[in-house]
Amino acid sequence: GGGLKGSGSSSGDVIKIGYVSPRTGAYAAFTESDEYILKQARAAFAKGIKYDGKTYKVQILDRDTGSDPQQAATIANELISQQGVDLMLVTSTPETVHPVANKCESEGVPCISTIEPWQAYFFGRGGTPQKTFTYTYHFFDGIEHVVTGETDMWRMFDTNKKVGVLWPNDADGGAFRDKKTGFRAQAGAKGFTFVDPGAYENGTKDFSSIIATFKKEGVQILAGVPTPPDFATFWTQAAQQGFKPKVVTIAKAILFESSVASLPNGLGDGLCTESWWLPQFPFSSSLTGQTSQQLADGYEKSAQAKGRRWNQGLGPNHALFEIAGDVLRHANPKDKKAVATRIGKTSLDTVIGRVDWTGGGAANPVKNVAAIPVVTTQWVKGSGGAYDLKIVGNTLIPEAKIDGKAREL
Amino acid sequence: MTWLNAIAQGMLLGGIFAMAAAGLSLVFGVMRVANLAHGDLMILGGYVASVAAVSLHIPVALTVLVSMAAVGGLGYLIQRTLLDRAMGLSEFAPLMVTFGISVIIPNVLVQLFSNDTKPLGIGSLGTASIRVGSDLAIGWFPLITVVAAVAVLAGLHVFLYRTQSGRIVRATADDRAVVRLMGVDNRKVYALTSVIAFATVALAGTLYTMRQGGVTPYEGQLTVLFAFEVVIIGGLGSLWGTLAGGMVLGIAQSVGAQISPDLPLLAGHLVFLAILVFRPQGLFGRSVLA
Amino acid sequence: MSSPLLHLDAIDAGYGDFQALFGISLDVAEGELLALVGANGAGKSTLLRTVAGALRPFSGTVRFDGEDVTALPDIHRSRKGIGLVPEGRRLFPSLTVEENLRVGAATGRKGPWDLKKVYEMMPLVADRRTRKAARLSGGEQQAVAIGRALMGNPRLLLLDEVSLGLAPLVVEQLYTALPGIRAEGTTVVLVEQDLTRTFAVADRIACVLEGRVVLTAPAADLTREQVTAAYFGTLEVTSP
Amino acid sequence: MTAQTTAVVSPAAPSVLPAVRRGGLAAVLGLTGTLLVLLVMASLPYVVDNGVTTQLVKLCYLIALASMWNLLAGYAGMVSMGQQAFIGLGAYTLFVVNDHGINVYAGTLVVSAVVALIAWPVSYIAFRLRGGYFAVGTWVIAEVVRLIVVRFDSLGAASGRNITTITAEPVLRQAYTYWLALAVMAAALLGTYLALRSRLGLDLQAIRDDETAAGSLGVNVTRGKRIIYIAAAGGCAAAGAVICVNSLGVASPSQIFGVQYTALMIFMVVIGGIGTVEGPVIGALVYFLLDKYFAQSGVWYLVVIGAAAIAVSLYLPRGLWGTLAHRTGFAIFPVTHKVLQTTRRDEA
Amino acid sequence: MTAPVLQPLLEVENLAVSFGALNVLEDVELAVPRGQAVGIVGPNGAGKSTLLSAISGVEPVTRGTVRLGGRDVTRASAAQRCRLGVGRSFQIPRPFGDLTVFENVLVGAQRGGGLRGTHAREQALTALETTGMLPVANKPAGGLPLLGRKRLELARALATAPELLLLDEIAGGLTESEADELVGTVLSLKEAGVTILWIEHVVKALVQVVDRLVCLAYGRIRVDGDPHKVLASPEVAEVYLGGTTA
Ligand SMILES: Nc1ncnc2c1ncn2[C@@H]1O[C@H](COP(=O)(O)OP(=O)(O)OP(=O)(O)O)[C@@H](O)[C@H]1O
Ligand SMILES: Nc1ncnc2c1ncn2[C@@H]1O[C@H](COP(=O)(O)OP(=O)(O)OP(=O)(O)O)[C@@H](O)[C@H]1O
Ligand SMILES: [Mg+2]
Ligand SMILES: [Mg+2]
Repeated sequence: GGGLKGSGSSSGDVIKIGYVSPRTGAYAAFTESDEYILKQARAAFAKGIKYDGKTYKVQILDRDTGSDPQQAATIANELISQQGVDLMLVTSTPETVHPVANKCESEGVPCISTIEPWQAYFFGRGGTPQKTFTYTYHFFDGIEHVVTGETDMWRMFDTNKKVGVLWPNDADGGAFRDKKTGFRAQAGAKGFTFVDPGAYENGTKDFSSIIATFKKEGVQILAGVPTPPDFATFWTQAAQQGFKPKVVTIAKAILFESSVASLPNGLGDGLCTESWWLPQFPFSSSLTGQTSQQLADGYEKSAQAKGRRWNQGLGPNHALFEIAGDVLRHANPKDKKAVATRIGKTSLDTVIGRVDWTGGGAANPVKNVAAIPVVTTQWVKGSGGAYDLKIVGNTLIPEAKIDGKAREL
Repeated sequence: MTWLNAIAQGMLLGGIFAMAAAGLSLVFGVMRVANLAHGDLMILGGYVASVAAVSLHIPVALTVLVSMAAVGGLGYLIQRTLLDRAMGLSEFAPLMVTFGISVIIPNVLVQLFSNDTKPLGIGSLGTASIRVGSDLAIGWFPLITVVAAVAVLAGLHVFLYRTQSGRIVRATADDRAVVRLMGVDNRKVYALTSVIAFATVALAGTLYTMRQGGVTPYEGQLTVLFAFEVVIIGGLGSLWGTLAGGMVLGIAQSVGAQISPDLPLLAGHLVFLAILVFRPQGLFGRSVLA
Repeated sequence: MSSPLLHLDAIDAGYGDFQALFGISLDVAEGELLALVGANGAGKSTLLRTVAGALRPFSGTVRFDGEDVTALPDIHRSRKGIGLVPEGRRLFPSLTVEENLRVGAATGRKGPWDLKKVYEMMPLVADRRTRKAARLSGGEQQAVAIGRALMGNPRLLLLDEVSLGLAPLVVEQLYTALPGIRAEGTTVVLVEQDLTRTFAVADRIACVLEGRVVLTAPAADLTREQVTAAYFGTLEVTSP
Repeated sequence: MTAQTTAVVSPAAPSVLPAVRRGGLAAVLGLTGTLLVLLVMASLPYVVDNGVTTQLVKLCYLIALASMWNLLAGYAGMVSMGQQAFIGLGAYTLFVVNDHGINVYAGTLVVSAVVALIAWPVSYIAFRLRGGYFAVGTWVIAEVVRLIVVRFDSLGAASGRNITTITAEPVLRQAYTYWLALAVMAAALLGTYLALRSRLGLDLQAIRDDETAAGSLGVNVTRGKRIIYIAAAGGCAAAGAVICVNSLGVASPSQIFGVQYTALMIFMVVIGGIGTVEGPVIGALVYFLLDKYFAQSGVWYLVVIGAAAIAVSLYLPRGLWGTLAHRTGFAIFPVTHKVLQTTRRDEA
Repeated sequence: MTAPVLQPLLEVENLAVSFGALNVLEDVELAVPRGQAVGIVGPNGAGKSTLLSAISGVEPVTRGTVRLGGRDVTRASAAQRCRLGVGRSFQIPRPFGDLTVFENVLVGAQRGGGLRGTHAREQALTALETTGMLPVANKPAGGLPLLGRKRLELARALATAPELLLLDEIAGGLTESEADELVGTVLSLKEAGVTILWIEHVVKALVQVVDRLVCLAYGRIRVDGDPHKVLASPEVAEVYLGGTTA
């Protein structure tokens, strides 16, 4: 197209960073601490970023998707075409990350994302080991970590090694079920047998047939990635119908304390999950220098927390800005290609540990992904009725100290 | 035995659906307002109960009443200030008003209580059950819900079809101008009906919340389609139909699940469509009026 | 002389910008039967609606039993005893015949009329008591509408196009029953196009022409020719 | 029957009949103006930078969606709660078409036709139902369609899918996407207008007001409804395809098949004015601007949207455009007939 | 056009219509020759309107056949029958409330009348002229008072240029002179060759037009023949007129 007009670009000495997250709507729990994180990041970049002797002002443009993928796409359009952002950061759930990352890839805007299992991110967007992405990079845990964390947990107990799984028909369930890259393919090798009743729909209100199957098969271990309301329904019905596994390791549904605390009759006590970030982690921020504990405390004490406790989103979302700062200091911020290339060359110690896109191997399974390990944790009901998350398994992050003893349900 | 269990669980589920649909049956079936905020009002009922229990330390059993009173009162206000006017304008105005309410409620709840689950614990009742043999377990709480649904629907039926006030409610729904010529204040009638309907919705929401142990702001959308399906399967305006509709949907889903875990929703929807293809006015529907 | 049961003074009324009634003044004495006649669109129904309170006049006063009820909404007027059989029946379609009648009793007024008496007077209605109003034939609906108004035990009964759609036999029954209704003390204002009938039952006749009362006189003092002339405005306005 | 019984003319009837106008000059001006606006919009990619046009893509598909729902509910009386079925199918059919080597822009046309074809048998189920039954029935149909679509692994099951084969360089691609959206909008708008000015338009409004009476006047009720249902399905599918192209895929099937699309359509149509051609455009514009300027205000924005929905429907029940049109009798797309009363008309 | 045609325009044979257990019409036999005007009387709820609905295709029949010009239309839809030349009015008017009076009538001219463009408009305007509705042509039909709606029913039916015109109680509520005017209109239609089937309780108006009168009671045709003879028959007096002649 001869006379077509391209993007309006931002002025030469201001770096614009886009930050897209679902701050309202169904996924807002992941981004509860955004206000705090943004405040810290703006403070940290207040003096600008220096590259090649030139100091650039930094402007962070934060946008809320309302948990709506179309809105995410629209916002990405706006940030790229109208604001001319130099770097995009995006977080939490495929519904937010994919539209934005896809836009960035096709427009040639560097993009870093997190909080979505990396397999869903990479394979879900059509990536293959041959066909990788040029502009879009991701850091987060993957199924292999969940497998290691959970199987470690299971092995701590004496069971028949029969695992019943709740993998719904959604993006996460699909990634876990995948024959080649999924959970079963990886964990099967470790001597566990799986009872997969099938891909139920989110919003199922009656799990009795699944429960009956688990009971019939003598399942002693329960695992899966259900949504919080589905797990509440399942777990209540399981109790009513007398299904009592010895170990339960559930991803996603019991990420947040409130979903655990609200399970009926104290049923949340002793449930296990994997955690990608905890205040107990022995890492600290390259941006603010805070330790994990300080970050969590700082948040809880801040006005932005409005009295809420820390949550797991705090770590990775904070780390996005750490990486952004690091990347922009090491590549011409106004050269998108260079910035993207630089992301691929980044290996940085952050508040969630080392994020590494360089080495290959377990930490860098495919070009665009930095895999982040997890610890195995267990929800323990404290005396006051509050639930605490205790680290009970640390195979993948040995630096994180075990502070609880895994116990059977 | 597994099939028997599937049907028993289906009936328990059906009771929950019928309970969730009871208030809608009155608002949608009788007052003919397609209440898009139904699910969100249920959730609101759950929040009120939760706040009553957690912050005001009201015994959990009594929170049901608190929630019914509060949401019923809200129903009165909404009816008098918004719906009365809307119902006189066009068929779309009430739809839009309830749509507006359905957007406002969850977002105000988020603002007040964040996205965290708001708990409402009922202790061991939540997990207690009656065991019949090894394969059949009837949860106490679902059973209570079924009984509540039957009681509420029976009560509504008696009210609507056996009392003068009920007749007046239905007459008002037919022609709000003409009842006035009979000395009936249509706005008072609607206000009364709304109080009853909203209180019923609150009851359903509280029971739903108790069953789940807690509630989150955006959950309302999850149940609302089921509630509409139940009312429609049963036939608009028929309370017994609503009960039957709940059972049909519940059993269809649990039998579907028995066949394959990925089937319940599809099975429920297909049974719904099949019934309507053969009986477009629903099971107990008084056929569609001009 | 006691004040009239219904007293209209200089009523202007209409719909939105459209004025249908111009300065209507009219009295109806207790126990009287007044017939309103007039061409299509003359404003008869509008007048009845204004009396019943379903339409608020632009100006003028409505007095009922000596009391100014102009500002009183229809709900309260019906409780005070103004009953209207609206044009076009307006039954409650989803209710059965009997339920329609019972709702008619919602005025809470005591009096001679109850289900039994309505059924007695109108066998047509009695035979269809369990049927949905939506399913009734046109004439059946009209009969039920009359019965429903009676159930409210009105002091003043306003009958708009009362015999519309009724078979002659039923009209006959109705007119036979009218004296009985009046004997119970009910005052009646009636819109009826059949002049023979009108002359037979009315105490007084009022002709409406283009929103104005152009002629009121005792039925006995009028001829058919005078009335028809009044329809077309070819008659001098005579004040009673 | 034979044509000669057109002799219903009463013998006394005067031979000069009044004229009937349908917009007249206004219609010509309106249409010309619209075409000009469309032309200007079409040339935008040469004039302004693509930041502007990419934003307008959303406006275009919103207008198309709102017009379709208005056609269904406002003109044909079919209050569908299930148009998301066709939006979603539009997006997903685009994958299939794209997999068969047709590029996404030309593919949209194919998608629209294919989905219209799917809507045809579906209409037989939907048309068994009336009123509230129809509304809920169509909603359930949309859910069924979603549940079936997510059973196909090749379509990404429940994880959604990406369009993998858009290769053009960004500027060109964005211009194409914009033109596609513009074309879909123009087709929806002008299609609606032309349909309403045809005999079908009057049929639909008659059907909406009273099916039985319409039938008795010779209107083929089911045919009229079916044409519109199918056309609206095709229109929504095209909009769905645009949505898919714009976000380079579907990130979540439950979102693209979500009932909130219908809620959004109702919102735009009622705000703008149901039963007018212009109303949905205004409604879409209002929503677009609200969204553009206030969406970042957190949950309060949504609370305001809800409150706006309530306030407009209570205090401007005809909607923004409807109120204006009613007060002034003004229309850009006039579809109503006006009999020009001549002075000689009071002899009877 | 009233050349002697042996085939009656309308033939109803062995017709039955029931709603559930309620048999509204049974064994109805009726043949109406071209150009004839037939009146129908009968008590309320006799099934008169139902008969019109069965003929016009609005109500499905339980049993029996309806033939139009020799052609079996029992299975045909109301719209098809309308296009074949059946025009009807509804006893309880069913206007298209949001359309103007003119547009209401235009629907009939375009579809039932099968006309387009100016032809359709002219036919619609003529129908309005005939029924005296032209002055309110631009009013929304929903705002018409009752009798206006009834006239609109007639105007719409006329606009379809019917060969067989089914009228359901169009004279009720008219003053005598208005009724006379209406009778004049219907007579002129009859003269123009339109076959008419007219239900009317205002017998006085009816007998001025019809060649033949049918009395329907309890779902069956009781008396059929010369209007005055029918009205004089004791059975009609008993079930319908009740002693008085209206
Ligand atoms: N709802 C309405 N909106 C606007 N105008 C109306 C309405 N109802 C009646 N009118 C107008 O008011 C005038 C008087 O109507 P009204 O119904 O009172 O006459 P009427 O004497 O009862 O006539 P009819 O014999 O036709 O019943 C008529 O011109 C009519 O068009
Ligand atoms: N859809 C229906 N369902 C049940 N009963 C019906 C239905 N339609 C009509 N009926 C009944 O059938 C009978 C005949 O009705 P119809 O309307 O044909 O009477 P009609 O002879 O036209 O009476 P009218 O002179 O009062 O208009 C009535 O008793 C009516 O209640
Ligand atoms: Mg009148
Ligand atoms: Mg009839």
